[in-house]
Amino acid sequence: MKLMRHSAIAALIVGTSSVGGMATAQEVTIVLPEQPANLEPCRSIRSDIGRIINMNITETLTIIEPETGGVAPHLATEWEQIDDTTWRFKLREGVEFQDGAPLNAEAVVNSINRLMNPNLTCDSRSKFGDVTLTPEVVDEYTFDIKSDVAIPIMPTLAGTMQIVSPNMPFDQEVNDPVGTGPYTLAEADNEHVLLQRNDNYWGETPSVTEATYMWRNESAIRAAMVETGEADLTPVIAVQDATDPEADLPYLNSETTRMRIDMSIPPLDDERVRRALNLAIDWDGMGEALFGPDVLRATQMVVPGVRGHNSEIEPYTYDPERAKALIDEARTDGVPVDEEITLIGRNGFFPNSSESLEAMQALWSEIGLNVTIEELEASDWARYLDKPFPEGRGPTLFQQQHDNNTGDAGFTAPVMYHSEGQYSTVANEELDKILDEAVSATGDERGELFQQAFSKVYEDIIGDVTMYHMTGYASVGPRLDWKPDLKTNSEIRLSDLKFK
Amino acid sequence: MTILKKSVDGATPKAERQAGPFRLVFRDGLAASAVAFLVFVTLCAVFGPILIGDLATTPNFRARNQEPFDLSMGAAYFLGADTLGRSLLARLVVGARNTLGIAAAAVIVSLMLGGILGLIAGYSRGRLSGLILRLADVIMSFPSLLLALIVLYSLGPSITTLILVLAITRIPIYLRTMRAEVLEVRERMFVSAATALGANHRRIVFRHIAPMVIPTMLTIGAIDFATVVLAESSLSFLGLGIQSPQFTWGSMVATGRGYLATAWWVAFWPGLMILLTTLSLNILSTWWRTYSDPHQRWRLELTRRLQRRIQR
Amino acid sequence: MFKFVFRRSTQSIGAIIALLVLVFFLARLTGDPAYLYLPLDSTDAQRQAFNALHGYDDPIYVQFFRYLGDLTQLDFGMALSRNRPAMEVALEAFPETLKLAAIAMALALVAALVVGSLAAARPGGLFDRLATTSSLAGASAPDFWVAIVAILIFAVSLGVLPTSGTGTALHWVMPIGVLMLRPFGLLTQVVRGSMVGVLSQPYIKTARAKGVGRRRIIFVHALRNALLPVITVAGDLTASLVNGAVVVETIFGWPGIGKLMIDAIVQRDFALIQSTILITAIAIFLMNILIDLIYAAVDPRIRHQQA
Amino acid sequence: MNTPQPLLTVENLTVDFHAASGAFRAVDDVTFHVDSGETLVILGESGSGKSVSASAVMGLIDTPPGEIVSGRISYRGTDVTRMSEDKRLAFNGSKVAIIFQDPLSHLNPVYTVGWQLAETYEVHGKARGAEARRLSIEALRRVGIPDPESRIDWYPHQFSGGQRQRIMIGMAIALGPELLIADEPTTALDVSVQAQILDLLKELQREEGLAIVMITHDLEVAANMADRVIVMNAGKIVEQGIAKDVFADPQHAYTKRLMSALPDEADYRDGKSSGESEPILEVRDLSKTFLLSPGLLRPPKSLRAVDSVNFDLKAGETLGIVGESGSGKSTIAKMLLRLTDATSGEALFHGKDIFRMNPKELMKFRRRVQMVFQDPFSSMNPRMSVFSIISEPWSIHSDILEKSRWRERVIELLGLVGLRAEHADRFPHQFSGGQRQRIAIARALACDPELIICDEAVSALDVSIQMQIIDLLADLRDRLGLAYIFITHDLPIVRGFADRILVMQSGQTVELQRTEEIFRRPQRPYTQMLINASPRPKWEQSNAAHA
Repeated sequence: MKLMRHSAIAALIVGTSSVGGMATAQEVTIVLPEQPANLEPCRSIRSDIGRIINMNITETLTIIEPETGGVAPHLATEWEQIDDTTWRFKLREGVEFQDGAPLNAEAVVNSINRLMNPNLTCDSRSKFGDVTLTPEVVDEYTFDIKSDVAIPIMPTLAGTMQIVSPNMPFDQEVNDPVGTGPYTLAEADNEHVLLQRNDNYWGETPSVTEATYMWRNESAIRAAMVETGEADLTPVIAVQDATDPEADLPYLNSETTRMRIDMSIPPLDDERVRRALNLAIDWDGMGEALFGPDVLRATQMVVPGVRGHNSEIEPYTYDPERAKALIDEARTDGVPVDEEITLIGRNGFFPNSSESLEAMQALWSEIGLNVTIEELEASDWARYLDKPFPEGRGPTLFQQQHDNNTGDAGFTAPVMYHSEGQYSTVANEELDKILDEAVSATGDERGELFQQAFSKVYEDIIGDVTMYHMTGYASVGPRLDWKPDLKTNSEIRLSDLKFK
Repeated sequence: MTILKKSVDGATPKAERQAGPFRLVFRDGLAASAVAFLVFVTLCAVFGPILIGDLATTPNFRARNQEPFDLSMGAAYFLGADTLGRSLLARLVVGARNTLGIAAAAVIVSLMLGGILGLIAGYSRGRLSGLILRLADVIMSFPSLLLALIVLYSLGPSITTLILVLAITRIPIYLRTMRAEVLEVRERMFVSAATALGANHRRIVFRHIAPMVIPTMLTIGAIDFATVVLAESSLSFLGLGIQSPQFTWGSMVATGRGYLATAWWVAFWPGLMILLTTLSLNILSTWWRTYSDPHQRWRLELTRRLQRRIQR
Repeated sequence: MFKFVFRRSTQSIGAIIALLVLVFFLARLTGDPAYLYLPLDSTDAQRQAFNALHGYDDPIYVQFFRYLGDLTQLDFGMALSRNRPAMEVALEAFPETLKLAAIAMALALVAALVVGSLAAARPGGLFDRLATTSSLAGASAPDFWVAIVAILIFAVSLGVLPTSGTGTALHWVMPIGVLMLRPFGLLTQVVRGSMVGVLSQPYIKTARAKGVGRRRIIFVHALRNALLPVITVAGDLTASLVNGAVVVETIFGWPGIGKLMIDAIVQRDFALIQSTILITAIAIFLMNILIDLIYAAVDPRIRHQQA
Repeated sequence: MNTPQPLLTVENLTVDFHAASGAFRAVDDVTFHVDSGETLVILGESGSGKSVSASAVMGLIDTPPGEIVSGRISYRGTDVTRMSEDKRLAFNGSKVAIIFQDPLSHLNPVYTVGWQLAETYEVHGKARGAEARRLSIEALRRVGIPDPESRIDWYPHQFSGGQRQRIMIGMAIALGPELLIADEPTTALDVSVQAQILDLLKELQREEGLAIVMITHDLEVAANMADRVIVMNAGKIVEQGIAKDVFADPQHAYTKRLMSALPDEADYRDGKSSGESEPILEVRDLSKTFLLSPGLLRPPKSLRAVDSVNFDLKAGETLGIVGESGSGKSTIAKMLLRLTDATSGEALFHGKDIFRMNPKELMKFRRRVQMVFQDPFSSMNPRMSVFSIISEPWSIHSDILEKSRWRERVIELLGLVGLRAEHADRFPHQFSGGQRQRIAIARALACDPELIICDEAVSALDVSIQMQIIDLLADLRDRLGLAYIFITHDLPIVRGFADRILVMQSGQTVELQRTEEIFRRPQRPYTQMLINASPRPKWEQSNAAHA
């Protein structure tokens, strides 16, 4: 908290130096879409926090490579599964925290315990579900993580845990994170956050010496700031602002959208109706119009490259005639296809989210369905997200966006399609069996089982209308050489920024 | 008796034939265009949706972000199209109904509620009056956004809830004006006269006071209409306004703002409609203020040339 | 005078308390904060733990009395989303908004007084029509629309102003310009209307009979008399600026209390909502008292009679 | 009158007012002149064009659209209608000055009188700063404002009506003009104050050699001030000449009619003095105390507006209550009508105390007692038709008259007060002041009252109309057996009308006597003053101003 009351002089200098992006050669200005609510490392899976501190101030034991689903060493150099519920990690030696404390097994154990501390509201804990972790020191640089249920993907999960200095308050959330990363927090207020290079960093010295973060809600303003040179980089701009192919770079942002079909309520319990829903949309037209030419059609809720992604699934094509025929067929069989179906949306969910609802409503109406839109405020929308779903809700199609940047379908498929999954409207015994097996499997077998599950969901069960793997656009100023990737949503590594 | 025969004394009734407002308004070019525009917009709001049908909501990806003034897609696309390729012309016409309807309903509701509370506050004075005034203070400092969120959450998204939000936030304006007016009118002699005749409170309030203050309230309502349209659009900007698939000009501007750099027309036309509508209402209320002031009305009644001659 | 301020203050404190109670209960009607604080894939157990940790699982009246108890110790609670005391966050943001609103309002007022007075000098004349139409047009466009267009023109196309943010004097130009538009348009109309009325008052005739020149009549004799309704409207507009510079703050990245409040509302950061509202409410009530005092300063009849 | 060239000449002045329906000729071919040091009175009723012709001299007639169509106004030979703006500013105030009726509204409410006085010196470049202030204090002293050193920093609303008019005069003569135009300068003032102001004007005229153009509708004021008189009617001069001649021997029919409106000397109402019958109204120790709301800077005060007033009234009798402003006379009316509560005392109407009536009794009482207020403009709801106004008592007291007969009865009542049937569907603003007062009387008659309380019922009307209304009231009294309480500040007006007169001052009873007694043998000095305060003609004054 001392941090927030920095000397007026320092603020003044930064205030003026950030004007017009007149940063010297080694300094960069990054403009984000929102102000970070706080800078607590245990909440850094939130993108507003993570984009600033992840891998810059704090680092993780392992690094997930979402393009391949692999896991690479970072603060931990090696790891092994000792038994079903125990993983043993070995730490890199000679690493120090920014406050001088050494990185050792004790520090990591403390860090994990802090993450699991029930007195803290740690967002990052959600990745572990209700599992209890018990870390134990083995020796100076070795520690075990024990859990009450088997976690075959512990190394992946370790990629989400930010390791913090043992000197950070254990029972209190803070805004001055201290980690092992290449940058330290210098200033933070309502207008900006300033990171400075950590000259004692254990790894390679990055070229950026200082990074100033600012935030503007309007995409057009962020784009304008990069265009005028007031900022060097913004990770997110709207598709319509991405007008310069040199500077405005598309990337899969690891988000995937879908309309979840409430399979238990007629007429959505009829497979023909669900198939018709998928066939009635002009996927290419809508995708390009609303999400840009680089958007990728999704057939499953994980992006290509993630372990378990099935690239052999053929997407449904736009065929309104057939869709109409299916609906008519269902109607003759007594399916109540004229029942009012509600599209539950969330306002301001993602760019053009309500336009996509409107487009789909219009297209579904054309095949003879009676569809209405209800756009809800976030917490109202969330009532439909989890089980138990609201009583007396009628047939609904629920707008959902899912982010899996962990490289493993295990964070996606069970929760969405298992009959006991938190978000699942699907109840299929066969599928449950495949998913149960997949969750406890490892290696290639794990991937194959998930692929099987996805194709079953998409082709046979049709539990949802999967839409697109969303594309983000980052705008990069002329000074920088940098490309966004799948992880840009959750972290922007300053050490990746190179000057031209 | 001689006096009774002498009867009607000297002075003739003042200005026997006063030019009515309708004839006068057409002498003033600006006011006349304002009237014409408002009539046109109202007609759009009433008949537009019937004439236009689905054109305003059906996506047409071929016409995505179609530029204006290009007739290759047909006259409906004369003003261009939005991201989903929907005709902006059609959307403006259909949007008029929600825009005007919501604003009108909000103004009427707040006028009624604020008016009645103000009437009570002004007529009763004393403790109740103070209480009502403090209530107005509370409403004034209650952020409309929080109110919007609360109503949106607890009552769900609908036009009714939006009207409610807009109406509640405008209540203090009417309440205070009404109170001030009533305080003044209730001191007038004819109110005392009615009391002395034995009129009860109800009669005095509804027969004597209300008709005197209603014109002022209506003038404020007209100006406030503009404020409400803008407030509605600001709510849309913050995502708390009208929810899709319903739309207003305000929400069209709000969603189109992202395209100002690349497809300006998406946000420009609805913005222009809002501007012209509110401008017309403001011009008319200024005109009406002049008309209803006996000291100023001559400015409307005389030709411009004559006025210039007199004023040198 | 002190008595008057004292009386108004006690009344206002009552109203502020009513406001806080209202906000406290209504804010908690807007759904389970756990859904907004925790990631969507959190488990029910995690949500319950969260609610238990922050006391959101207690009955609402228990929460309320706890809040009241804390208030008596001047503890306004922690802003959960910010990990900081709520009042500290709110007090940090408020001056930013106040500066912006005060400057915008002052400029709008001065400009409106000049333009409105000149327009009233010859109602219906060319200047009047131009001034009325253009000032109203400025007040009739959605402010976010004006703001973005201004940025595209002045910052991107012409490159004469920075897009957004704070720092140099140039950074103030666009936010203030956009914020001014509506007050300027409305106030110009009020000044004009009030001036037209005052200029037909008998004492203006006296001044002319004394041989006072036209300009002096307008700006010295008439203007001060025309001020009362202007002050009323200006007060209401300032209140709405303090409360509602949200749009400008959002677009220009201005770290003010309007933006803070909407963030707090969207995130259901109850302590922060309450603190921001408390501060703006106090500011508005103080301003209302100030306006009454200005009334008395401008018009001696009010000073001598009553408040 | 030793100057060969007149100070001011007005030749063939014609002024039009423009309206949508066309031009209205306010001043029609008026020619007159003013010599140095003389007093010219322009006499006429409202709408006669008398003020407009004087305002034209100062270039002040642009409020609303007045236009000098033709004619010439020259001041010492220069045509002032064609002056440039700069010359006009230098001329106004320094050569010619003007004072108006209602000084409160003609003084700027937000500046001190000292500021306003000093400004006169400053805009003409005569003095500034401390010097201007010193001159302003002198000017105030000159017009008889006590303690001018401290009062110079007062605001207009802090002075009394008479003092305000003194301040206006002080401001007007500040730069030593040669001509003072006085537009109804004493109309809104009490009689005693009126006399003081007129004396002040005469004194200043004597000392400064000022020429005065006095515009008035009041014959007594005119006679008191005039060397010469111009009588105007409907924009035209109908008669002019030496004051004494015009008053003594009017030539024109209109002038004759005006002169006849002066109240006659004799002719007291012989008071049927229904001495034996029971009084219908007995007022005992009636008092009213107002708590003045505390000012921003002052402790609260109380004011005893009515202090233990006693009187009674018999059926068919007329009681005049006479007093100057602030005497509490209107407060009595309000209390008797239960429009405000009495602080103490009782008023028995047929033996029942008005202040302790229950709602039912009160309703009954309100049928028996009606009122006619001073200002006919504001005492009727402008949005109600005459029919609704007159029939309102019947819709309040539903048992008086069945609805089907309303129209018939309204027409009957209109006939009774001298209006026509077709007037029923018009609105108040379409009538003149006198007509409106007739409507108010018709409304009062609608439920056959026993007593009508008239609060300054004729004060706002032109003199000739005043007499018509009083005659109407007297006629109705005789025909319908009404009792009146007639409240007025104008003692002469009730001379031939009231049976008894109650004279009041500062809330207290000065004298209560039969009318004839009051006029013949006033017991108290205050009553005497009221009677004598009426201005005397100039030619009867012992030391008439130099002529």
